[in-house]
Amino acid sequence: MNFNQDLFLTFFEKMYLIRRFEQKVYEFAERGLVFGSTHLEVGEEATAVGTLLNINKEDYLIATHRGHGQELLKGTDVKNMMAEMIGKDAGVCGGRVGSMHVADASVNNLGAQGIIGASFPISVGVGLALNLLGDKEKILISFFGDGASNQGNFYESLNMAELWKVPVFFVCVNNQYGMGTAYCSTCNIEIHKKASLFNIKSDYEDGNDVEKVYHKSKELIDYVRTKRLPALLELKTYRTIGHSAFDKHPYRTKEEIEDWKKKDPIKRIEATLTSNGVPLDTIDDIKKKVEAQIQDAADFAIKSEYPAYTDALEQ
Amino acid sequence: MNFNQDLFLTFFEKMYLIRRFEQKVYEFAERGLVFGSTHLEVGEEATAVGTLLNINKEDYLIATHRGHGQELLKGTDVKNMMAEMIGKDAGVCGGRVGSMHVADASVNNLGAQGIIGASFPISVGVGLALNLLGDKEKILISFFGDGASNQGNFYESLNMAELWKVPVFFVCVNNQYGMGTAYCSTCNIEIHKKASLFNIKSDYEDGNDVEKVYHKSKELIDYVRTKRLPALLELKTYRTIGHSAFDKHPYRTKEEIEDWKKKDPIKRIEATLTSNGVPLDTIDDIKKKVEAQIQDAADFAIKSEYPAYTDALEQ
Amino acid sequence: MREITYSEALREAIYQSMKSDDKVIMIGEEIGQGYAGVFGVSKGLYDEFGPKRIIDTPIAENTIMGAAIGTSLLGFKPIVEIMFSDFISVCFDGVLNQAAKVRFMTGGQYNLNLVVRLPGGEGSGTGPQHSQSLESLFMTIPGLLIANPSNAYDAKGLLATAIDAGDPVLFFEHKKLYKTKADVPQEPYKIEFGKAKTVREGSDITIVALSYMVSVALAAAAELKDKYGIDAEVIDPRTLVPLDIDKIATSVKKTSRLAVLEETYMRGGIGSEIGSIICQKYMDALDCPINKIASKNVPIPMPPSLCNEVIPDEDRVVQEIRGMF
Amino acid sequence: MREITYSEALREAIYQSMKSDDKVIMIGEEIGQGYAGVFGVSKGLYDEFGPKRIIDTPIAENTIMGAAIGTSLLGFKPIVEIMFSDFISVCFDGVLNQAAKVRFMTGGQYNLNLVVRLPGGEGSGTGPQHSQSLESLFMTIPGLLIANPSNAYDAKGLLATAIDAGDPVLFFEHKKLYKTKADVPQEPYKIEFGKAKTVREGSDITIVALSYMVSVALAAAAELKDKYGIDAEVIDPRTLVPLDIDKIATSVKKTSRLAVLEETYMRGGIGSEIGSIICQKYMDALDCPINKIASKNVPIPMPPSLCNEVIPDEDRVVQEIRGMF
Ligand SMILES: Cc1ncc(C[n+]2csc(CCOP(=O)(O)OP(=O)(O)O)c2C)c(N)n1
Ligand SMILES: Cc1ncc(C[n+]2csc(CCOP(=O)(O)OP(=O)(O)O)c2C)c(N)n1
Ligand SMILES: [Mg+2]
Ligand SMILES: [Mg+2]
Repeated sequence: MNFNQDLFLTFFEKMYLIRRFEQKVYEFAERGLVFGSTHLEVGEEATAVGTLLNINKEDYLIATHRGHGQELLKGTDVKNMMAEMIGKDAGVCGGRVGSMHVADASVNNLGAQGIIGASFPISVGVGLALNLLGDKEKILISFFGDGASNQGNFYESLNMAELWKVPVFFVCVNNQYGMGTAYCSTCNIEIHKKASLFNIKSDYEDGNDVEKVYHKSKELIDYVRTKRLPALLELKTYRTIGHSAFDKHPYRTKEEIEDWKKKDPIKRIEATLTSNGVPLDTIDDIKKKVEAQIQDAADFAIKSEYPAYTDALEQ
Repeated sequence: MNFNQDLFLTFFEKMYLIRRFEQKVYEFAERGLVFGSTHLEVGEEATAVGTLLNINKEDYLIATHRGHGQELLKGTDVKNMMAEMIGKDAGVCGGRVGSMHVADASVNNLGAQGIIGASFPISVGVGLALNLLGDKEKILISFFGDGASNQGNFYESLNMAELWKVPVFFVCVNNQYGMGTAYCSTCNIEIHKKASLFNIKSDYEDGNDVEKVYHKSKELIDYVRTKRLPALLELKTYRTIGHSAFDKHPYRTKEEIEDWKKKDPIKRIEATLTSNGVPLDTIDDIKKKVEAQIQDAADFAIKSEYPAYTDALEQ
Repeated sequence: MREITYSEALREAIYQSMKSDDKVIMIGEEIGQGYAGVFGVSKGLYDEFGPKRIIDTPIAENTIMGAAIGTSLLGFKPIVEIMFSDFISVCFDGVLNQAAKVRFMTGGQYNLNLVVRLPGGEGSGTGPQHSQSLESLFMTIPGLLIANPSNAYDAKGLLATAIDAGDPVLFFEHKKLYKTKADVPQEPYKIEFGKAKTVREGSDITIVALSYMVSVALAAAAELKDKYGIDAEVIDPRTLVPLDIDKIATSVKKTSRLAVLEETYMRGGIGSEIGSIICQKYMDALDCPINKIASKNVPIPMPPSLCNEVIPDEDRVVQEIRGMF
Repeated sequence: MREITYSEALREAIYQSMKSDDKVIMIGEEIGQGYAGVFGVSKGLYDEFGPKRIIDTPIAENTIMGAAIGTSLLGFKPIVEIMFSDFISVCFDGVLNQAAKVRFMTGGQYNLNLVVRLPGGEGSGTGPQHSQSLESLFMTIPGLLIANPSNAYDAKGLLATAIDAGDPVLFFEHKKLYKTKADVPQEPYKIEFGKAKTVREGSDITIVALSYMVSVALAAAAELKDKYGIDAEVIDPRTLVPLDIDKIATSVKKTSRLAVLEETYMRGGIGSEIGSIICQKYMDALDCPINKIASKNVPIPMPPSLCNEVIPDEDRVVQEIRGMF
């Protein structure tokens, strides 16, 4: 295959952006600035980047509770994302809800649910709406985790997605764990096979190989977009950190974690870049650019005020 | 196959009992004695009889909202059943709840739910309890309708049934409609195939052929009982009457109904009996015996008092 | 003016809204091709508007609620029918954690037009899982509006308002009301939420009653007047959230006595809410303790012999209110 | 006596019940092998009792509730952990329509021993879907008991009682209490449901407070006494259902004033229930209107700047109560 340098540099930049964003959020969490819990996707960056680079601004997004990367890639401003993380006024949701629930109407991000499984029926509804509108272009990309696929709503919604023929691209970020529970201890069926039962086009891919994710999802997104039918892609990956910021993840072995760190999608893409002759300087420049972006966003977030209470919130 | 006259006479007697019971309930409904709605299983008698003749008294039952036959075959006294139908004190649940919710602890009937789909997780729980008790003999037979299989709980529970290896025999009375909605308009997958996805042993059978139902369910019940694993049997049948007593079922064609009336399981068994040389008198005697039973039960129910309110009900 | 039934009034509101606004759709079980609504509300609408706007679903309440939320996020105005209000429990998460919180959680970026029609109440013995009055359970959830029309006129006007209220509306209908008739104008009209109606003027006691209980209150009021000379004022809040506490207070100031009559369970009921507010803000106006008349804390039974004891009826209301004098 | 935490007290109650009764089991997400309970309550229990009694489930709340109901029907005494009380919405049907109604619907043939442990309340900014206090939503459902321990001692004794209460118990814990300590006897003991506790004696006003709000009430009471000479009596009902209204009434008769303090939403809250009963039955005892101090009708926000305005704190309580004199 031809090496498309621009594309690979974009892969790198976006994944690096997510990584640095997450690390900054972690740093904020350590400083006690993040209220509640935050779920970081360190190690999983290729899933958001590989899929969402194929998605248009007009398309809709439903992200997960571990969705910063998804939300950033959909186009939300890094500054407003960062401010939301620490509950500031300038946050994309006014700082009311924080890390778990980012919605951004300006980029058709419909919001993430903290209730595992709740996003499935809503996704079907969004797809239905696109059908009712007679839309022939827009689709919904709806992310979910391996753990979520055990909720009854998952299956019910797959049936409805097929029955109503909704243009929804379901993406399973299968990081193999739901909190401390290994997927294989909860279900004996691979997730993409669950979709096959309902005659939904489904496939799987190495979720740590951004190039493969990109091409496979491009294919499926084209299918959803043109055929106006649902599809599902399962991406096997791993979070190399804890479930939430302070989870020390004792439920996994050191070896397993180290093993997956070796498959780190960012390291991988960096290696691809250099082996294809991209100068280290180019890579460093990107890093610096991202770094500056993150630092700006962090400064912006810190400077922003906490939201003030108004009676208008009462309902 | 050898003609086992006793068995066939039992088939006949039990199916006839259900039929006459349902007709009496219908009559009571017309007389305004049945409060709320009642769901009769005229035309579906072979499903309850063929399965439950293989079930022991110590086994557990979870019936459906259309469950009179299931409940009678589990062993509940016809008199107390009938009294419950019209909300009398002597009813098996004290006349409090009527047709839809018959429970009878004396025969391990755990009660029927009026919420479609609610019985699935409870069934898994009952199976789990049998496992925890280390029981190697008892099983649960859990009935459900085609319509119920679209609830998310169905799939979720199938996964759990397999994961926890529960001794539950799921029986789908597929009468092809949920109220006015044809199953085929709600889902493109056959119900027994849904169970296969989860690696649950599953099969289907002509639900209007009591002999076939009997043998197929015997096989599956033996499997559940000895292997301590779940199984699912889908029985295709038809209610030749409305969904509830006063439903005129306009959503089905006359032809379709007439067609299925020809496949009436009771007519069929009567034909088998006579063609195997069973004298009409024998059949008539059974009819008379059942008739007397129903009449006794009806008289008993009518004579019984309506329940009186006591503060003890308040919780 | 024409007399039409509560069902017809609801249908007319839906019909007229659908005619004038193509974003209005209906979603539910048996609303289109099958039963056209178990209580007949959507009769004829499928023929008129077709499967794209009268959307039948499988037996899958989570799908219904999800379809409603999803379409609403994209600008539709779905009217959901939950066949019996008791089944809302199946998709309760959609109500509590999604629909009710969309406006707040998105910082106001999104908000939902979404009506959930909930046929409730004891009808004719449908028993504990098909007869509940669950208003009180939802009243405590911020972000939800609650309407409880007691007659055909209000049914039409409140539903028209609910359809584009801008926040989710739980629209409680009552089985015993569907066939009741009232004068209902043909032309579309809206009834503002949060405006109670004085359905009977009186000077001796204020009875606040909701939904079907309004008619029970009126019957009791007539008897109280005829037999005992007690002149009751009957107030129908029409919407539980927002609640027109001012109108209730004004009446109580006049009558000095308050009874709240409802079919919901006594504990944590509407009487507790209204009673406590009146006691908190207008205690001086009261000549005697408020009286909560509600269903006893028992699952709704099937047979009338029990229902009649559990659910307030005219006799109980008369007796309770006489006890306040 | 030993001081142990609320978490430890809960664990001890579970441990001791499991030791003495092999029908007691636990069911939930992350309670055994993974996290041993997100709030650590089941720590060590998996090692002690193994997978047959500490039963981990997938993320599938309906399964959890079904497993609980099913095993209970067969004589087990399941203790369910719903990771955050907010998630009970996912299996709400199991609570409302099955568990709560089993005893009634089967004519008393079956009844359930079933505890649903519900970590609730605002903790440290977990936001609208992980911070609710939902007691008021359940209080209105007949057939459910509700316990709300405010300290480690009550936590142990109430949980022991809940485990074989004979009816489903919703056991509301509070995130901010898990690490609080109290003197707790080692030996097993039970606290009877429906017995309120006077946690501070006083003569000027009765404050009824639940769960975490008991400590807020006590802090406010201290300040009221010190700074303003107002001597508050603080009563902790300990169980919301059954409710010890007599004890509250006795106190109100003494103090002539009542405030109810809770974290649940104001509308339809516990203050409405208690306030309305007191007004209904003991109005003459009141010198001034009752005061409901509760969370505002807003989804629970994430940042403290908003939470502090939504949820009552010591300052608000002091101010509100001063306003009653
Ligand atoms: C209904 C519900 N149950 C449980 C939880 C608690 N919870 C939060 S994240 C999570 C794990 C989800 O696993 P998965 O879907 O694989 O996503 P991941 O966290 O691995 O990205 C759980 C159980 C929840 N938020 N909602
Ligand atoms: C949760 C829920 N949704 C809807 C209903 C209304 N309802 C009662 S019976 C029924 C049809 C059930 O169909 P099926 O499972 O095929 O059983 P059948 O009636 O055909 O025996 C429906 C929709 C209900 N009782 N519960
Ligand atoms: Mg996962
Ligand atoms: Mg059916």
